Amino acid sequence: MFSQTQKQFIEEGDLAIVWLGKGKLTPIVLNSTETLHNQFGAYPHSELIGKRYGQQIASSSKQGFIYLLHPTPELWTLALPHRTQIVYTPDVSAIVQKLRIVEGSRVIEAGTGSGSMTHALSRTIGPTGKLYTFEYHETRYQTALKEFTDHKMMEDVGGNTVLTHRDVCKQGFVLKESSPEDIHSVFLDLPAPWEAIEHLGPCLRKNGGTRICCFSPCMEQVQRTVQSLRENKWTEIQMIRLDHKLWMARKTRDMDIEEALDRLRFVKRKRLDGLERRRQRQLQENNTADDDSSETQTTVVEEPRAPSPTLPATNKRIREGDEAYNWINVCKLESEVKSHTSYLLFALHLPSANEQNTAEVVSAEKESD
Amino acid sequence: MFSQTQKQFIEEGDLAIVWLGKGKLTPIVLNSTETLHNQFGAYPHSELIGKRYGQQIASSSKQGFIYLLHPTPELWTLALPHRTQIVYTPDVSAIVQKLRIVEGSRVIEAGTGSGSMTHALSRTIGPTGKLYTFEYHETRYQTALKEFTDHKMMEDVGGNTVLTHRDVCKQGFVLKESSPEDIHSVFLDLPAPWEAIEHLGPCLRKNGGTRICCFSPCMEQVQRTVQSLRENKWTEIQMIRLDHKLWMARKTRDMDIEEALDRLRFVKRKRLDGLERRRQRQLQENNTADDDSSETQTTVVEEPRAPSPTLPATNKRIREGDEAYNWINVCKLESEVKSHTSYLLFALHLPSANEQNTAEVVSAEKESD
Amino acid sequence: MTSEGDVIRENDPVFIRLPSENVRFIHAKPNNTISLGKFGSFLTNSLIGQHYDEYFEIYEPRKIRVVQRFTNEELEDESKNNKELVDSGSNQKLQHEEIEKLKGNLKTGSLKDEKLIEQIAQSSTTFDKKTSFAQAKYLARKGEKYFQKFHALKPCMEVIARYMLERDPTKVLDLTPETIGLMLTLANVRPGGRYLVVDESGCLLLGSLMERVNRKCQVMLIHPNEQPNNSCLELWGSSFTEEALKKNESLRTLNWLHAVDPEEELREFEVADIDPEAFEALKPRHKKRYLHRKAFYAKLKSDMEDYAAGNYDALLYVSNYHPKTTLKYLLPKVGLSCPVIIYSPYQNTLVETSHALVSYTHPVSHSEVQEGTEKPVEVEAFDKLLGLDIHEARQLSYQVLPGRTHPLMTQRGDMGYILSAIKVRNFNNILAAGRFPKRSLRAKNSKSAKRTKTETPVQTPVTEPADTPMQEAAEACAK
Amino acid sequence: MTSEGDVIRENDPVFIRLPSENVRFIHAKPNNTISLGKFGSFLTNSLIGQHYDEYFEIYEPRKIRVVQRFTNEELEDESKNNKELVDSGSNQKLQHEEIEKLKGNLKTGSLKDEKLIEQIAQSSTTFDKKTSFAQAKYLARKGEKYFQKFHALKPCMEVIARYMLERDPTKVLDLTPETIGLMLTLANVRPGGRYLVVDESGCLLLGSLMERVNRKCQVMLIHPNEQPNNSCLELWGSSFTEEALKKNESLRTLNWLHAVDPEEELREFEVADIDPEAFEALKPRHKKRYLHRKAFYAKLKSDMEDYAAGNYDALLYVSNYHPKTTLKYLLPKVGLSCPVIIYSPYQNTLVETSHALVSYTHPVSHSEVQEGTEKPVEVEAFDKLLGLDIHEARQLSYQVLPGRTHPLMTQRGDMGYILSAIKVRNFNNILAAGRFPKRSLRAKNSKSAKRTKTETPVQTPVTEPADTPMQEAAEACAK
Repeated sequence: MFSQTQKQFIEEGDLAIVWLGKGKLTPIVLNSTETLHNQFGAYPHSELIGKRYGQQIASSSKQGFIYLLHPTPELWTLALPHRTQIVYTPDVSAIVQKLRIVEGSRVIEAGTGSGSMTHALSRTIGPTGKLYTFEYHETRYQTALKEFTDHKMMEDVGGNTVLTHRDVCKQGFVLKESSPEDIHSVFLDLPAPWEAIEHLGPCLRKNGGTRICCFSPCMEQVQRTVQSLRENKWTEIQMIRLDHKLWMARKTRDMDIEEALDRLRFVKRKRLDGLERRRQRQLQENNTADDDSSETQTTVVEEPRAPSPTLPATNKRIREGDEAYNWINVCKLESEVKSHTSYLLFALHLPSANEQNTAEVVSAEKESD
Repeated sequence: MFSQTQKQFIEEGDLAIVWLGKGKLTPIVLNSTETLHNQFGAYPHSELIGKRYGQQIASSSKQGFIYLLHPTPELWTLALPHRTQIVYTPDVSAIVQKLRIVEGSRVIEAGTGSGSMTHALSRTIGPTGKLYTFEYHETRYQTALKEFTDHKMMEDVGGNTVLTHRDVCKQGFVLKESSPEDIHSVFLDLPAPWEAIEHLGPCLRKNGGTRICCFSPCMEQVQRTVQSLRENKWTEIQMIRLDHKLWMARKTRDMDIEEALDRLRFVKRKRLDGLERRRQRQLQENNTADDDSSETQTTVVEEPRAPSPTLPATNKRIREGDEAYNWINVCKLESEVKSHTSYLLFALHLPSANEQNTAEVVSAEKESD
Repeated sequence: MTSEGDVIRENDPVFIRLPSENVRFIHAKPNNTISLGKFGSFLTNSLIGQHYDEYFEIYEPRKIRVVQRFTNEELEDESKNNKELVDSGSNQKLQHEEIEKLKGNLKTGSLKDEKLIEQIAQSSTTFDKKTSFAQAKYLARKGEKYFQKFHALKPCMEVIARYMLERDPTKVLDLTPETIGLMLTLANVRPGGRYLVVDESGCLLLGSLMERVNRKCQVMLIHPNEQPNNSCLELWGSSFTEEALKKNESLRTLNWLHAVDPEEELREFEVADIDPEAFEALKPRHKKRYLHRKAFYAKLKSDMEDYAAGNYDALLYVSNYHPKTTLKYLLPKVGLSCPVIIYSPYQNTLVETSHALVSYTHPVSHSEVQEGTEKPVEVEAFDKLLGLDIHEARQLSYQVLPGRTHPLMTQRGDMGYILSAIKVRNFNNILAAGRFPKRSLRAKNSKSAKRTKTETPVQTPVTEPADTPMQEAAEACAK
Repeated sequence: MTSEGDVIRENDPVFIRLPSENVRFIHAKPNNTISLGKFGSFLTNSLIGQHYDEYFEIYEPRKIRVVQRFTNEELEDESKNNKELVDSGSNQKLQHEEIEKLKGNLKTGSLKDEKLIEQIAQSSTTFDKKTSFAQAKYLARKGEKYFQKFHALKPCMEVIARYMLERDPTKVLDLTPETIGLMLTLANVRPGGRYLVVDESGCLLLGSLMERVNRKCQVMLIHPNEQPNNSCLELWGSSFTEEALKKNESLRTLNWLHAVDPEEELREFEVADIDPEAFEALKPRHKKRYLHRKAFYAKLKSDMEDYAAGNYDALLYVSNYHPKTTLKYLLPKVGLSCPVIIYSPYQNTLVETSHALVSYTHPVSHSEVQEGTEKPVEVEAFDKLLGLDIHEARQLSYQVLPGRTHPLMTQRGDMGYILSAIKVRNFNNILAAGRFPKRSLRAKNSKSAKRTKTETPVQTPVTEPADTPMQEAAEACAK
């Protein structure tokens, strides 16, 4: 199963994530007849095999290096081939948390998309859990099927995942087993989740609650989904949006205004000296013309032209952390912040929702209509 | 005019903002026959008059003190009597910025509400600007009228503000003067701004753009307003939401794990000493019983019971900044963050919008319908 | 847990969410009466056998039944939004005593909830001035005060973390559910994993991890006092206590002294062997003590061996002690290619830690088959951290009432930060082969950054993007 | 400015926003051709006399006319959201050369925009697979590349700040429009005010302030070099240059040396008086130099006197120099009850500054009529800061297309912080009368915080809430 064992050494046939640089990740399946190339050099797979996961590996030319990392759903998310917009780690984390997906959970996902969420779900529920994932797009389904099989996630290769090619909005959910009603959590990443919600009935748990998350970029999708959830007797409707920021530790110069004062004094002295020199020259000129000056005043010592080393020019480019200066540890945001992915709409379906003999519905909306 | 002059000394009849504590502000109009009371004491106005704005003033009992501050729209917003939900300073700032309200601007506001925005607008446009503010609620209108007159904001007491009792959604806007079309900016803080937008036509500028801001707490209001703005040929439609956080500088202990190690060693030594003492006692008992012990082993020195001063108990409450410890300067959010006030919807109306002989409308929405 | 169904059994833990949004923690002990103050009281027996997460109402004194919905969680505070309302203290004409009397009637079952609210509504002078929506909200808000209904929540990370944050945020170092969730995700927590955990949040993080893997994992917890502070664990129920987790072999604990100075520690607890005859000759209580001390020593030794073996799948760190002072002990125990996840309530702490970790190097012995040779040889190597990021994660909640969608007006200000990194191993000979020395030289000569770009690309050997000046600084340190 | 109407006049500054969202700065110099690269070119004469902020299209070579709407500002990047699309480089069947040819036709006027787009759309293999909405967006996005349309923005704080941020965020210290806006608001900036300004953002803040008050104010700008860096001012047009603002008497400038050491500075520029006869005897160029130096001295003296008088209505501070090192010079110049507004790109800088300012005290001479006496007497007083807050202000932008409302997917990460406070004056005798000494004593005895609450309330003399431990620390420092 994907990321199930922590191998120490890289072997033929392994899937690994290649770290080429910060944010530059690519997946690799080790095949000793192949060679990985990047701008810093070539890496024959045969030289990668036998190395440790996480160790620095030089290119043949020794001009560059890479790391091969254990595949985790989080690294996979950064490295995977995008087939659709993907679910990023902060969203994955919030969804798993609020759907209460744990070891052994039985989960529905639709659609599969690029499989970023599928990997995280499969990892979390472990060997005793079960993940039913649905993809209606033929090409994407085929690609996912190959990928999940390679990653040993599919049930038939010892995994916990069942991938089905099906349009759940039109055809509903079919779970290949005897107890279809026993689903703990549902994750819908569909353009029209409301079309799928009404089909969920047969999958919902009778001995506990079933939780749902609908992942929609637009507010209007959320509004329509909320309506559908209410109609289908879902409760605890909650909508959140993630505010995830990535900060980088940096250094900034600790500048004292005394530096500026020293520089101003220095510049002023130079200017005054210049004025003095000019005055002296004028006096000399006058002397030459009028012959009435004293020689003693012309012995001005020339100021050296180069700026003093203790008074750097203000525009000089200073290397961050240069030990000649004082620095303050600070923090900066990445220059482009992912400010929105999707709204996350959650709800809970309780066993009592379909019973007739419970007390009447008490809700504020009912009264406000 | 409100906040127009920076008086140094407090005079009879002045409006001032009393600072009672952080976030505890209250307005006061100085009247030498009155006395201000709070939990820390009494402050006869007669003792306040003649003092400087911003100086610390002790209560009669010397048990407490206050500051009287110059009224500014920002302090007023913190001190004002709420008649409705108010517009807070971060929103005020964004609205003034994006409506491009500057000295001399001519501005419409509806409704007046608690007047928080009115004060900021009146301050910014200055004596040469003009602010038309509309309030349909009779009681609120009367209260605002008195307040704005007291604050010398109304036109008839030398100010720049015209307050009208009128329901602009039903009756439209009427500006008491000859050039009604010359409005730079419009601020609508109404439950149904779309009802007012269609009445704005006669007020819009012909020699430049008119900007609008609609201030609505709910997304559905925004959606409906956007539709109305499009229908009424507004362009540059932009929606923002403010994320304003207030941080407090704090200190937290800089704790080194060596402290924990020292404490653990100390506790262990005590326990081992205790074991040793017990063993000795047992030996003594045995001695008493069996009479075969040596006396020398019983001279165990008792460990003092009080913990060493260099090893504080982990639960001891330490005062923030206590010089006996190392501290790190950090930052904390206020415990309750105002995470939402309203959505701010902006748009621009251009002189060309009402002309027939400009080129055809090119818009993506038109094509997508 | 999950496969057993979500039925409340005898002595199970239950979080009771009251109409006021306050949450109380109880155990479903049989034949007990639970008093919810003004919201009434009920017998635990009527709760046992019900499903978790259902809504209940007290319909007769001490009796409860399931009701279908109770949507107070979606209601906003009307006073903040109802522009029509002119606030005044005198709006409520109904006297306090009358309300108390009505509530009394409610408790004895002689009055239905809705009737009470109707009476209260009629006595409010401003009620008729409100829009129908505001009226509905008014009713619902009053309901919060008078309805005898509650929600029986199942213990889980989100419920427990919120509960602790409300009660004592300092005790859990301001840990929010979203932050815990992101830590577990970034740490690649999965069933069967082996984790090194430092958790001074009363084991809120540890409990969350155990919930996530359903206790199918091996955790080594390092704690700063003689015993770990595990006060949150019991909130998950009896199978999550420290004792139960240890029995289940999913938890080991060592204090910092054990971790830092294992040999001396072990020596002090060593017990000399006694031969079987001598043992038999001991008094029963001495026998027992001997066996106890032997077992204690064996367990401590085993725990220390587990820690010494290191190679944990991740480090998760929540502590009052500055990471700068502890990571030198912990990082060598983390496996290569494994995540290091450090939490702090303060960004500043993680900025300092991040700067310290950029230049972290730990020499290790590493043997490798070199090109052209057959036998593995020792090479100079040192472990480092890759990809240092500081995460800030907040979940913003929205109200999604029909026609009234907006973010909640206020949210709690607790907010922490997470530093994440991956442990890797570098080699001096690779550094030497790269352009490192050249760059160093260039940095000293203060050549411009632009010039660098036209030269042949050669990769830089550390964690940050090659063209940030900081990288160069870090390289200088690393050297 | 505003009352003149928003007409573009000869030589006025104009920001041209292109369909690509890029913004260019031009002057409407008569008889000039402005080339917008692939978006075509036009004659300035056809722009002069038009209204600012209108949308224009190049309908014939070098000719422009007003069009009513051009909504590219509301369009999102389709590739991020269109789930139907399987990305592949080969979607565009139309060859690059054909597109260039079509664009050529467009420039010569032989093809209308919409036709071109239709042709491009027909040649895309994925186009028909898209929803009608996606199609509309596709057209609009292609339009960004091929439409010869632009938007003629009027210079204003928001446009200029965005323009600078795109070009060189470091130069303007990451100042965003929302941060500048909040600084101006918190500083109570209003027409007629007198402000002390430190602005090392190329005068982006100063220009914004001048725009806000339409130059009706008096600003004293303190700068760290011989001359202020004023590179942003010209972006507002000719009436906002340093020279124009000085002429208008809304701006004075002093460098830091002038501010810190005025007497010595003034002495060095002093010019000895020459009596009228001697003056008449001078050569013309010496006469001119004498008069120039006299005027320079008089202006410097007047500026220094303005600064010495202090009592500014607010301090606005944007600087590379740490506020901890400069505020000791600046704060005495701020009027009582006036705002102090300090910006930094880094929260850490303001946290340090805030901690330093909590214990800031500046002894002043203060005379007051004491109870029971008639004559004013000198009392011991010191100026302090009240209500230190650190603000973080961000505007989150939304897409509001019908049916497609959501926050923008990405936003720029520039973000700074603002420290705000109010200057006040405290007295030692009031401190003595309060419970200050008692509290100090208690703190030393380490009594619990709870106990404090039961005692008679006595107010604490500093800026933070009375019951935070920090306050006590601050008091200890202040003492």
